[in-house]
Amino acid sequence: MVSPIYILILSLAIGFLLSVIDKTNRKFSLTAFYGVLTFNVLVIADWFYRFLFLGVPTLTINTAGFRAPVSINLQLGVQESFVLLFTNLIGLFAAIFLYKKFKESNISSLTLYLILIMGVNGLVMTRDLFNMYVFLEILSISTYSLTSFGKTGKSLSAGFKYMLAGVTASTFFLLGVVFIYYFSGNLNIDFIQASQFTNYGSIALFLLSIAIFIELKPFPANGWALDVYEAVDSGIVSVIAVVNSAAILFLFYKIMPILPERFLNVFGIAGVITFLFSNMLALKQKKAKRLLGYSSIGQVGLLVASLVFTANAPQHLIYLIVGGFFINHLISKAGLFWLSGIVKHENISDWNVLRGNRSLLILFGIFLFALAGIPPFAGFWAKWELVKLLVHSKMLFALSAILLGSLFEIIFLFRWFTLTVKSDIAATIPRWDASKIFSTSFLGVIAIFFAAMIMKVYYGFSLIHILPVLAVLVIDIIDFLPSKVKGLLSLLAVLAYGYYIYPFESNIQLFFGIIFIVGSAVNIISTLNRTGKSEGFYGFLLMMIFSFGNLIIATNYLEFFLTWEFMTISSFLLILRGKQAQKASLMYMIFSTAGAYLMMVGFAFAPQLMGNSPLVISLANVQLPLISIILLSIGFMIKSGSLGVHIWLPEAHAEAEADVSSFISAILLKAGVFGLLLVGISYVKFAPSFDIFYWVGWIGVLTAIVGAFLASFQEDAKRLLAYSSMSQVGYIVAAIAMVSHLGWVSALYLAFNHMMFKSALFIAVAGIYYRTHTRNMYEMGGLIKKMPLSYITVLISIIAVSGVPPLSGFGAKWLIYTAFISNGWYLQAGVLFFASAVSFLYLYRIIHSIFLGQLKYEHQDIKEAPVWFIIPQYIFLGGIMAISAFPNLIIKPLNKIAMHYFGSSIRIDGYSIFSELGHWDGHVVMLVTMGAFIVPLLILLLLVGKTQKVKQFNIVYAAERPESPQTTHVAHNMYAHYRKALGGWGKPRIWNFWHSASEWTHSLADYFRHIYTGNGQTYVLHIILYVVVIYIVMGV
Amino acid sequence: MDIIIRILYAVISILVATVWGLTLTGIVRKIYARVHGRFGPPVWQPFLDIIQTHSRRVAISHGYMFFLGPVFRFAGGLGTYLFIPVILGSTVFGNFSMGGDVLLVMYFIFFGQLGMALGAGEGGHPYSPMGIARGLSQMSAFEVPFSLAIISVAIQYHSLNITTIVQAQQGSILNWTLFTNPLAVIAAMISLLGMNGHAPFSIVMAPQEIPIGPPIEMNGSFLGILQTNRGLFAAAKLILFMNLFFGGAAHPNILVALLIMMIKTFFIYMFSVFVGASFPRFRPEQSFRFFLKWPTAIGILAILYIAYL
Amino acid sequence: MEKKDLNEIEKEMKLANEGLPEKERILFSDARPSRVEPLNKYLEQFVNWARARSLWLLAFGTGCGATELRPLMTSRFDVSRFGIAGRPTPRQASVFIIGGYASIKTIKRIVRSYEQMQGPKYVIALGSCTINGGMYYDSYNTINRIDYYIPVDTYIAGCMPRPEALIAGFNRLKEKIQKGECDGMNKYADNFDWYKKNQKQIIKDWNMPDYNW
Amino acid sequence: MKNILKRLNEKIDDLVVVKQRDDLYFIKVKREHTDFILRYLKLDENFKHLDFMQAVDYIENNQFQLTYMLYNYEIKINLGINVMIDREKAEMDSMHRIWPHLWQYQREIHEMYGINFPGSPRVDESFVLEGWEEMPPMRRDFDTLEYSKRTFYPRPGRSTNDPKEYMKEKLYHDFAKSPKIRRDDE
Repeated sequence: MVSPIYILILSLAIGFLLSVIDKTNRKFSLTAFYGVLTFNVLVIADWFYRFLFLGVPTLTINTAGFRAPVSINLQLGVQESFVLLFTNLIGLFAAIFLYKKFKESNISSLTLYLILIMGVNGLVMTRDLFNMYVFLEILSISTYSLTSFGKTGKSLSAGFKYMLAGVTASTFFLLGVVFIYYFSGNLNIDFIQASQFTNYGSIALFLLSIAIFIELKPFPANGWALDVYEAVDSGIVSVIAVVNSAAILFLFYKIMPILPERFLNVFGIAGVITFLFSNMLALKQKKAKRLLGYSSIGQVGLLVASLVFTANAPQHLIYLIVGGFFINHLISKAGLFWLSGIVKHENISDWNVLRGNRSLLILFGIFLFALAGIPPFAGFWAKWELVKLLVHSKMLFALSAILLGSLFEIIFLFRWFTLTVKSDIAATIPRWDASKIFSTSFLGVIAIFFAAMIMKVYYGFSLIHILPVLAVLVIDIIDFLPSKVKGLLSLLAVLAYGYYIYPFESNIQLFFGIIFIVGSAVNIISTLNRTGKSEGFYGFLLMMIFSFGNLIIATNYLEFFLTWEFMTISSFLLILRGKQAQKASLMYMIFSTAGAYLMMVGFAFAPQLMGNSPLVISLANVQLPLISIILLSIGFMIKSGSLGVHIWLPEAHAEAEADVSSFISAILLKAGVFGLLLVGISYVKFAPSFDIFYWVGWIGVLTAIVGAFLASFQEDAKRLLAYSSMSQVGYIVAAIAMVSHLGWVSALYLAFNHMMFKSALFIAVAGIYYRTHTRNMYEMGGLIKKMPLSYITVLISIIAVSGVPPLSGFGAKWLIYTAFISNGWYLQAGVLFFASAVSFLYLYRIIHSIFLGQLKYEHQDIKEAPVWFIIPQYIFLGGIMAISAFPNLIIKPLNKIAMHYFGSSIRIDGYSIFSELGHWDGHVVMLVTMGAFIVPLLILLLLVGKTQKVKQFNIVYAAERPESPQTTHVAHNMYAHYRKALGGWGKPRIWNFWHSASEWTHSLADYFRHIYTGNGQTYVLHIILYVVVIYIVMGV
Repeated sequence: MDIIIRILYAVISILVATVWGLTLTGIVRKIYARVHGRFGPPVWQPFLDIIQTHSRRVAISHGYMFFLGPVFRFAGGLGTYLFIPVILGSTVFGNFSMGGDVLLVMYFIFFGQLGMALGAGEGGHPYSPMGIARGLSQMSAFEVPFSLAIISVAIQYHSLNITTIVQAQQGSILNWTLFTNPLAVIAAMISLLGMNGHAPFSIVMAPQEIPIGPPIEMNGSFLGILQTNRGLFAAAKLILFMNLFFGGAAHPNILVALLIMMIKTFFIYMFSVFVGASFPRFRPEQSFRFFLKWPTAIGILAILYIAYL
Repeated sequence: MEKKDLNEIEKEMKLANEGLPEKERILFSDARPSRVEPLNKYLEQFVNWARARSLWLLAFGTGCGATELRPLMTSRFDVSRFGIAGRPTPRQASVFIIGGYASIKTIKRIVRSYEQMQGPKYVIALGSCTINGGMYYDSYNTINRIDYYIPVDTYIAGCMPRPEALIAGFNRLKEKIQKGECDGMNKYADNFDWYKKNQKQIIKDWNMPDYNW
Repeated sequence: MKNILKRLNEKIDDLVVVKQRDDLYFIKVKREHTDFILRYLKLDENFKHLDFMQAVDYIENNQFQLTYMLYNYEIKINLGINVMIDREKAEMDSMHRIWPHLWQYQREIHEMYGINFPGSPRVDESFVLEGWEEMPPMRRDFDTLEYSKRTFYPRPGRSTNDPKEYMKEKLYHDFAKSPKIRRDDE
């Protein structure tokens, strides 16, 4: 039990002694230096442990033997020790990080460093305003000096700018202190009350608080800080960005109680503005350290805002939100700055050198995900709770600004991430430095530790909800195994998982369980074709599949949302594995995140759930408010690729690896459908006065038609299928939006059917891609002779898609049109008819361009797709055939599911199904079709006489014989005439919209960036003006 | 036993329809010739052509799908026909209409088209996919007014069941959909022009530009099957239109009912024949645009008129 | 022993397709045309009756005589009343009208198109040029006798023969078909090597398979 | 036109001009001047259009005559440029750089007369005669009748009449006496 005062004393003493010690040997001085830092950490850790677990009361240290307010006193409580523990830890590890530099540099830098640490400790503990000023000055002076540690021209000028800004701020601070003393006669914050300040007096508080706030680098008066971040050595800058900021932030926290509320609100809003704009400006940034600088400033702004906004919240929430953001910022920012020191490349696209070192890459991922607020890291939970809090206190503008800022953050962080993982390595690979890697990895461990603590201790999640993350860890451990073994293990794991969650409480869960788990299990078979190790693949795959499963058993909003985020991140990582997937995956991530934020707000608006049953059941008795329905619907529709927000979909499908696409299309899109159905379940009983689902229905219908047209104009087989999925999911969305018995039966029927045929199609295309190495359909052709099995798959599947009887697709069409017409959605039904007629265009295109027509020279010796692709295809085909011949197999259970919510509108009599409008007997249709097929076949066989089999070029021609298979195969731009007929309707308007939205945002960011001139005087002017503006806004 | 009788009935029904369909084609050729100022081939020429094509000694086959293509096409024609009740209340000509309603018939039309498109595609001749691409595109366009008309009729009679729809039109000639819901009938009749592929919508076969289009490689018996199907399929389509819009064929005496059927289908067919004989051909994109403009607007009006007025 | 013979026969039945480059040979069928016997007597008579009444012309104008086919189709002479109709693809046509002089370049196309027609198939040679070269008998690129290259069923002399003469020719062809005398397809298959020899003698750049199926 | 010819005369020596009609002139130039003259006429004298190119076999002089027929849209005059080249060493410079479509004519002439045009694109590909192996057929020393007899299996029994005599004898021996048929437009 060492008194924390020794931290100050020892740091100061050793700091000054260092130059003497150094005279003997650098080794001694280094030992002393690190000794002190370690000592600090140990002392604080000891205190923190005592406060937290032993319940030791807050420690107050009076100096000079007097009690406060006469003397200056220091205070060390839970909060102080928490902040100090981490600042000191970062300080220590930053020092370790800088070990090499410290070994060689001038001894004064070690001294300065110790003094800086001392300043931080003092600043956090002291309760006296003037003492604060002193520590602030100590901190600032040591920082100015350390800033020029690198001794480059840039860092010197940055240090000078810092000094200018710091001096300006401290002038205000000192003035504030003087005035406060004048009004309250006291300098100890524990003895100052806001009530002591009259109208005039509040100017004293204003000067004090604005000085601290300026030190927190609010937008736009923060140009000096950015230059510092960019110019200074990465070890030092991590201390400045993290340790200094933490101390000053705590300073702000300390004086918060004496500030009037209107001050706080303005500061909170200024914090939000800082967060929003810093992240926006970062969009255009290419230099890693400057980008991190923008991000730190933004994060500090968010911290200030959350400090202010959580003021009235329960204690544990404050700890979670502020503490979560704090830890998140501390760890990820320090980690990333250190990584920038390891990487030694300025430009973010050169960070791909990290791919040379797997553990560093993982660390990079951890820090980046943590910073982006991706679960399970602390930032996610803080954001979730903050959103809830803001929604409850109706601060919607602040909320939307924070979410928009977070979205910008996601964009630049993930652009960085995808560039790192995907771009071509051009830069030189640096030497990996052990001391630096040690420090950085330590932070990674802390991040994971906190994530685990929050999940397990704070929320008490059961193992099943952590399972997705565990899967990644486990597979990561056994990643040395060949991929076939891992694939089989994954298959077993999925089956076991399915068995574990099997006894569902409702049939609808069972239904989606079959789609998610059984569908995934069959799809996994196709991944068994992988050779080599496929490092990391199965981990994320399992994470995604377990997330699907967890979605259906989630019992509250948080579980659902957490799982949703797991699903998003894992699918993002899977898509990213594709060869050219950088842009595609980034787009996917941006849209998914935007959707997730909307959902987050939507859930926050939703009323609390009672009981412990799955959402599908409990939501039936909950009235969701209109805003919540709208936000949730949009969120889920983004995931299912509805019109307007669909542009991520084709890219992601096309660029993902061949065997991943089938998961995305067949199963991932159904998650969106499932979500929409959840909203629908509440909608059944509590439809809002404004019929929002009517419009959702229109969107679904338009998605169907636009998707079908877009699919018809694709050259790339996977893009074609992707747009086809979009179109089909459009049908499903529209059918769900009907909120009627038949509508839901048809939606579920279609969802099931789509899962089967789209899996089969994507796997078939994967097999073809495996053999031909191309996705362009016009480069194939005539493969029916070489790949008959794949051909049969595609044939059966496209018949099932198109809705031609007797296969299962017709059932979907029949149900859906009957539902639409009996529901009174006539025009929508007309549009759907159009969509289904247009779907023939792309279906014929894919089968003709790939399998029919002319076989190319290079494919003359091609073989059938590997057996691992064939097996799952035929399992799905079996499913399609079964429900085609015996539609009762599926219609009956679906009827029962839908009857939970509505009265049944169909009558099933034997194999016949009667609706109020018409009837359909799948069995008779099947038999008649068989008869109608066999009889002409027999006639033909009887009459045909001698049949001569000929080859591909034996086609009729007179003048010139076919030149080459390439020129004879009609496949490229097959529907040019239709495009011509569509005229202006054929333009990619939605793509253009998002493209220009992105362009505008970036241009705006670029425009705002110009306020940072790089001139110190301008920066000071900014500060002064900022103070004036804040002064006016506050109306002091 | 029941099944055998049913099959027997189906065979009779199919034979009647096929013969009638082929005769209609013969009549149409004759009329075309007369419009041109020629004598024209005899009415039974289609039958001779079918015998001739079937009597070719060698048939060229490009592969299994090519072989099955005409079979698919004919099966599509047969199926379409078999799910339409030809004569109200008749067991012989009731066909297998318990299999489904008008939606089934509409989608069964695609069965043959898709199968034929696949078979022709395997032929490997560039003109086949060109013709098919045109055909599918045109189909997607004329399907729009047609489906709107069907929806309108479904709203009107609150049924998709063909028998019910025919039943509702009995009694007086004024009960025909033609008079109760004229807008839907106009929309549907215009799309019939596209369905029949006569000028101005003969862009699929277009002998001058893409010689005969999809079936360019079809020969011998394959072609024979296609020709037979053309007769049956024409009959099926006309009977569908007759049932939906022109009161169907109903009479206690089955022969009279058949006669009614023949007269009605003849006049329905003549509509598209006369339009075809007097117009030149559209270009593909003109054709699609046409269908997506006026007939679609009429179809929407038909729905609005029936549903909301 | 016998097995080997069979293999040899099978090999002989294959065409060499030597005119084609090596890599293109897989794209063309190498089957040899073979004789197909008519059906039994009455059935053959019946189908011949139908064949004679449903003559499908190949719409391929090989020479100046093709101009005479236009008036045949239109209202003045209207051959459709005899069941004669044009067909745009050789696969479906049964009558090939050689429209006058045939140059070397054209005979190549004639042979191709003829071979692509499915039997039974008939050839009407129209105009003097097809009989003995007509006024071009001494040209360096007009062949004199079409029947050395493909079997001909009916000749129509004249330069040019009038449409009436053509109709007479069609009637002659019809009679012959009904009598079962038109068996050009089998004649071609039987004398395949002779025809091929003649064809190859004048068609020097033989860049097509030996039989265009 | 006179001015043009005058200007041309200034450019090269011994220009031979033949006036066929008011709008049709021929000039004879030497082979080595051809390129210059054609360029000059096209660029400076506005003979922008090349109608055709043709060859004539003057076997008596042991020469080929090549004719480039130009046209001027402004003064509406055709101008033929005749170039005589040696028959034994039948070769001419390719002019396809002046008018790109000349390559096609040169290809035809190459095939039919065996005149070589070094540098002309695709000049060796067969144009009309696919796979011709004999002497180029338009050379006058090529005996087409002999070739036809040798190659095309002439049908025996062919007889030839002098058309004028034959017609007189067969059809119109009293043509002069026959009543004149009036036509509508007379």
